[in-house]
Amino acid sequence: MIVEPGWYMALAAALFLIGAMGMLLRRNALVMFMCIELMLNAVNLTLIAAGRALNDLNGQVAVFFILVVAAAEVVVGLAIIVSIFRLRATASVDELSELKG
Amino acid sequence: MTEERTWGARDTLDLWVAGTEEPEFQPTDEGAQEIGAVESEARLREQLGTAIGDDYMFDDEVADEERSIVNMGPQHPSTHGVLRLQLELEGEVIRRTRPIIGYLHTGMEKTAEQLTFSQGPTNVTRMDYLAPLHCELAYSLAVERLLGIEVPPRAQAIRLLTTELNRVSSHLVALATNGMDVGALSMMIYGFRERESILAFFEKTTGLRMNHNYIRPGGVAADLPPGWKDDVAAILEEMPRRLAQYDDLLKDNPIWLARTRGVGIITAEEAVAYGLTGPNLRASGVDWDLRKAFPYSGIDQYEFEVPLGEQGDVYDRYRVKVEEIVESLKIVEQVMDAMPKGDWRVDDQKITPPPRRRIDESMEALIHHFKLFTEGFKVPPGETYAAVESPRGELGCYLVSDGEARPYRMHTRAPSFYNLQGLPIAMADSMVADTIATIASMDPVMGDVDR
Amino acid sequence: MVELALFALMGLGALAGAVTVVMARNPVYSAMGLLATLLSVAVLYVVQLAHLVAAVQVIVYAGAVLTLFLFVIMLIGVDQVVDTDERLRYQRPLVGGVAGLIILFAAALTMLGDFDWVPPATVMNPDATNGTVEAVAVPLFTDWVLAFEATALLLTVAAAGAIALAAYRRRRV
Amino acid sequence: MTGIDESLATDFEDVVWESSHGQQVARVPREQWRQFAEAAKEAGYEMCVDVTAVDWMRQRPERFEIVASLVSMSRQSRLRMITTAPRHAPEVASLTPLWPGVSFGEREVYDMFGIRFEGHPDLTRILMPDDWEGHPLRKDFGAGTVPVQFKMSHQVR
Amino acid sequence: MTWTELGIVALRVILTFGLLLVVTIINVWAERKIVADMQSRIGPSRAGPFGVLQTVADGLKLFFKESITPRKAELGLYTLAPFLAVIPAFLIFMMVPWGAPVTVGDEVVPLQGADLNIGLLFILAMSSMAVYAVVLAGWSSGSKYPLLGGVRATAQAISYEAAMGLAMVSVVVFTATQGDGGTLSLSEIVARQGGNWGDVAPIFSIVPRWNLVPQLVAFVIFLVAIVAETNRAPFDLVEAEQELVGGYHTEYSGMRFAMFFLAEYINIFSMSAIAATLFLGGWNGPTFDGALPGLVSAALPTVWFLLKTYVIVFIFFWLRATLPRLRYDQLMTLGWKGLIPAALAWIALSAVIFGFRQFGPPWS
Amino acid sequence: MGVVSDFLKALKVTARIMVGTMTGSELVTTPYPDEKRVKPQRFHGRHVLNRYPDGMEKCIGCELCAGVCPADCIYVRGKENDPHNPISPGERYGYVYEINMLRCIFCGLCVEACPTEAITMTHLFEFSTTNRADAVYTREELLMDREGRVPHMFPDDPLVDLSELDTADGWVRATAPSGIAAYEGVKMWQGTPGPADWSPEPTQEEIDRRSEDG
Repeated sequence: MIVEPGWYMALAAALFLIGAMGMLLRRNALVMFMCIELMLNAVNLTLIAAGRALNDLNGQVAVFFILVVAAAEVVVGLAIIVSIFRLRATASVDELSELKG
Repeated sequence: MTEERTWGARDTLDLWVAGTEEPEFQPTDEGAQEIGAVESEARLREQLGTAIGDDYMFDDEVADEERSIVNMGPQHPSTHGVLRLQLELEGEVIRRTRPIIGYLHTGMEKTAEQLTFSQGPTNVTRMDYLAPLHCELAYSLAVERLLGIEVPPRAQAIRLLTTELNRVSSHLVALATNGMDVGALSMMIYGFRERESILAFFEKTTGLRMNHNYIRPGGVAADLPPGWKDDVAAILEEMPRRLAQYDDLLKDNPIWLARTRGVGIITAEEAVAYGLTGPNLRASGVDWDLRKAFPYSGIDQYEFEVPLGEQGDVYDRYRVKVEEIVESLKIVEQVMDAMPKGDWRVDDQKITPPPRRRIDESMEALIHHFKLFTEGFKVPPGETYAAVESPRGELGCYLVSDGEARPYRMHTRAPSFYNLQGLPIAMADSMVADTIATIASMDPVMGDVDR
Repeated sequence: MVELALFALMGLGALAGAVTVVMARNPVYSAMGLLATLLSVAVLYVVQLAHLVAAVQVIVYAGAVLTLFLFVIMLIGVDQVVDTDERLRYQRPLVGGVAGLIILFAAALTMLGDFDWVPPATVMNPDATNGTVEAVAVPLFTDWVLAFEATALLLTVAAAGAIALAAYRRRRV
Repeated sequence: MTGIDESLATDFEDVVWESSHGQQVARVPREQWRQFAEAAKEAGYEMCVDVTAVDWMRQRPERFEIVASLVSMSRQSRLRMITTAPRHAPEVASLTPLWPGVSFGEREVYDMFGIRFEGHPDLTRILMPDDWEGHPLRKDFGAGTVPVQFKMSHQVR
Repeated sequence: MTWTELGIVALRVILTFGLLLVVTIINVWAERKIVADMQSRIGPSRAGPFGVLQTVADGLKLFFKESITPRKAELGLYTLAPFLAVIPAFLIFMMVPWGAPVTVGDEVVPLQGADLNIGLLFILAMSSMAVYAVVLAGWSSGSKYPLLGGVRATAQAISYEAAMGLAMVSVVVFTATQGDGGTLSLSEIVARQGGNWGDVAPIFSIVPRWNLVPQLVAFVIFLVAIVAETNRAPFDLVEAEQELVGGYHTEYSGMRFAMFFLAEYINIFSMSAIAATLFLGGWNGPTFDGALPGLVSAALPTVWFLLKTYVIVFIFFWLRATLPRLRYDQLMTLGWKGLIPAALAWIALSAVIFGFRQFGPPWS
Repeated sequence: MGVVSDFLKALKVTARIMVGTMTGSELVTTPYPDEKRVKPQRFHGRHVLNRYPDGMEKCIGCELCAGVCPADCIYVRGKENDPHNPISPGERYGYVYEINMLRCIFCGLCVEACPTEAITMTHLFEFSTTNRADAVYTREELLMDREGRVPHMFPDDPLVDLSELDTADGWVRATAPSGIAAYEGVKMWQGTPGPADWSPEPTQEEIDRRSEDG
């Protein structure tokens, strides 16, 4: 039995939903970051599945770009978290709501 | 004890305590030392010291949030024994170091007050276990100075021969452990391999590989064994080849240079101010060697150089040790060639036991023999300080006699003890990994530190 | 058959990992959950013949990005920090409610409506050429070369920025 | 008496100079301990290699003797300076401001004899545990003995 | 997929697995013996002839020893970490062709665990997975020194994997000029290294057609990178005994420790095998078909492969016995300022040169 | 290229030593229990109580050894000899003689102190026991038998090489200052335990000759 593309879409949707919930529920900046990665992965999965279903390699190319951009984002984001932590010794975004250095 | 016991089935006899009695109760000095549960702050301060600190974390409230405290030792594999360091880290950088010692303290200065002057070398030889002969020599020189005797030239030459060889063996251990602590595993084995040839010679001469009890007040315990010249010549022939190997292995090795150059720097001023002696001082460029400044055992008769470092980093300390091995071997060669003939103990019945055969012939000799081995020889009252250049620096012995057969007070100026004060300076603002290289290059012997 | 089994297994793994990311109190366990999800998704890529993307997913995401996460977690020592205090009191029930509604909506859409998620392709490329390195590389370096260069530039700038951020030390007052 | 010591001798009249087996010994009154050390450092004794003490119990009027060994590298000479401390609350001035390297030595003397050094930055026990009671190298501190085990010793007398 | 095919696949995997286990047992012994020889010692000599069975004895001992779990350990990850170390180590070697394909009946059996068309990428992926074992072991032990080791491992792995990957890329670029299109399959890379360089100049016909010759720089970079990647001296900061007491495996004992140990030696062998495959022509070598019995000829490629691999394994041991350890910042400097720029420059250079040779100058 | 040659220089050292070890020229260790190293004559091993050639015990129970021991590890009690069946030539003999080997520091002072050379040190050095009681050597373990062999605490120990005792020597020569003309050529010490002859103390010329010959 072949797996329908819809199944992949459903899985991706579930992953995205979990990621979004985590984004909203957690206060730890690092975990929130990971939730973003979860959501990006969900998107990637839809792209791959759609590309497979539509027989279009551009889906994979798009995933490739997303991967690179995600890597860049993580690099910068983690650097920011580290430098914030140096100042405030906390990774909870609630504590960082003021835009004071 | 008359019945024969068979080997296979031996009864387990009761173990009994004998030979020693319960120590007499000694009232302390006007109760000055007792401390009760309820004491005033001032009394507690007197008893415990000015800074009553937690033994584990001396400074929990670090001023700077980014600093963390890492406890290194006393069971760390490369703190050279039971040295404990409290490192105050800022990331990977050490900001403050506090050496904490005393884990190997065995009260040898107290023990020395219980042992006669002739038993003394068995005690002091256990202090610096890498250079036992130097410890014995310092003690013997102090006793001889109080006695006002001069040992025969052959004894002096033997003392120099063995102590200089001991310096070589001790430096070899320092090189070996320094190499290993930076990660050069083979250097460890190589250093110990060459040390082995020297220890074999010591074993042949003194019967023991370390803790020899060989150099004694009044001379040395025994003449050099037959064939000693061959052994020493073999060592002298082998060592230069091995030193060349060390140089090939480490001297220009880029990783070794990167790990040691500019690491753990102690400047000349700091070294002098903190009382560093020996190779640690000379690596900073200070030309100070007790063998040149206050010659002992006739070392001024022999030619040798005092190698100096430039900036006092780990590399310089390593180089100074290598050069000192070469110089020591030079001395050994000269001593070997010029070994005088004659007695190796002072010919004084009050200090040296009589010849064995005479015990059977002369009642007087028998009485001397008994007296020397039971109560030992008496040393005139007085105080003196004798220092030798041990592989780690100035090894001094401050000896006070009140006219009895035991020292009234024996204090050892341990070079490692004072050298250890240079560690925080050398390690300030360096990386964690440099700690190891620095400790190894300072070459502390914990037996010497804690005594 | 194999594909279904793999999908079920890896899908469950991905979901379990995702739930761990959100639920775990310790960020290291969150990272491990993310690792599980990433690897499961990578396998799903392989199932769909996207070999290159799967490999890159593991190398870049699991190998570098997540390692970086772990590095930061250990470096700044937040692994013991637990976020328990809640300032927006209604947020959690609200999120739960909205999520439930979304799930209901999606389920209803799937069950009741005759909704075709993705129209199947009429002609399939042979498996052998689909998703190999060459197959992905050709569009990447022809049609998308501008975007490729742009991302390269982005990555360089990001790296430089990160170094600048990390190297910047505020002068202590 | 070498040249550098002569200037010391004239400046400090209370100091008793001795020659102990050919070594220079200066017996310094306790009040002048710091000043004498400073003058000695000025006079060329760059290094203080050792600080120790002797407990004379009741054999001498002042129970403790504190001994510091100075070395002059430039002149290649040694000087031993000795001062005394009383039975009760023995205390002398610390030499650490002059030679930071005597810190360990003074801590050891404090640890072993209970002599306090005024002005020492960190006068804590160094060799003995922090909660150790008493000062082991004092003569009234009994030397402990470890019983030695034997098998037959109880069967004969 | 027929049962025969399935059987062949199973046989390939089991054979590769078995080879790896045997070789690892010998490797541990060989390291101890070689390092002992370099240090004027005898080394293991009591278990079996020349102490060959020393590894087995040690393994048995460790197997029966208690596995101590520290009180402060995070139990789940603490238990998981040793497995995470072993699994990628085994999987990496599955990619390596360790002998010429054997024809059994009418089936051609390649002596290789699996021949993926993205073989090299798979190797990179698995070696990047290997770091998790170290990091998690260090973190979950709940003790300071292992944690330091774990933190060091992350940075080290990221840096040197980049260098390793870049060195691989230049090989791939070069390989693309040697046949029809580029390839990431290791069996294909090996196949393209058969023969000799006689076509460049007749005098080179004695030089085997290994990638080593045109890719010497990449080989050196790759060698340094794999030594760092396997956390071996002089890059063994992760487990630096003198500084970190043992690094990430300080708190491990018994079988769990044995698994880390096993993984380290498997990694050494796999990485050496990959180096031999990429640069030294893999199993290529004279088989003397006809001159020797058929069975011997069939076994010879495996022998060549093992020989080449052991040359590189020996370099691992040799370095360990000789060199001091780098400091952490020096390691990073070497990685980021030395190896990675050099690898990038070399890729650019070789790409230009091979582009010229392949397509001619752009103005033509 | 200087860097490379520096590395190669270091690598060459280890490689050369490896070849040397394989060929045997650089090998310095021995497989210990199978192959024991030759110990020097003055080696300080475990103690032994000697007998005269006629089988009499040398120990006279004077307790000098116990008195001189810095570690207090010797326990001796003397007893009057039975005149009809004497155990030692003197008036008294060592009735109890025990050495606690856990305490002993092998300094050799007991050997030097003994006026009759009753206690000497051998080349035996394998002392390990599984309990503390076994480390207390009594007269049975210390006193050699009439054939000149030393009883070992664990004769069934496969690692014990009793033939080592043949070369056992005393530390005692140490206390005899040679070079005093009156004692040249006088037999000072028998060299091996057991009923053997004493070899004469070397003359100063002989010592000098030996030391010059090397």
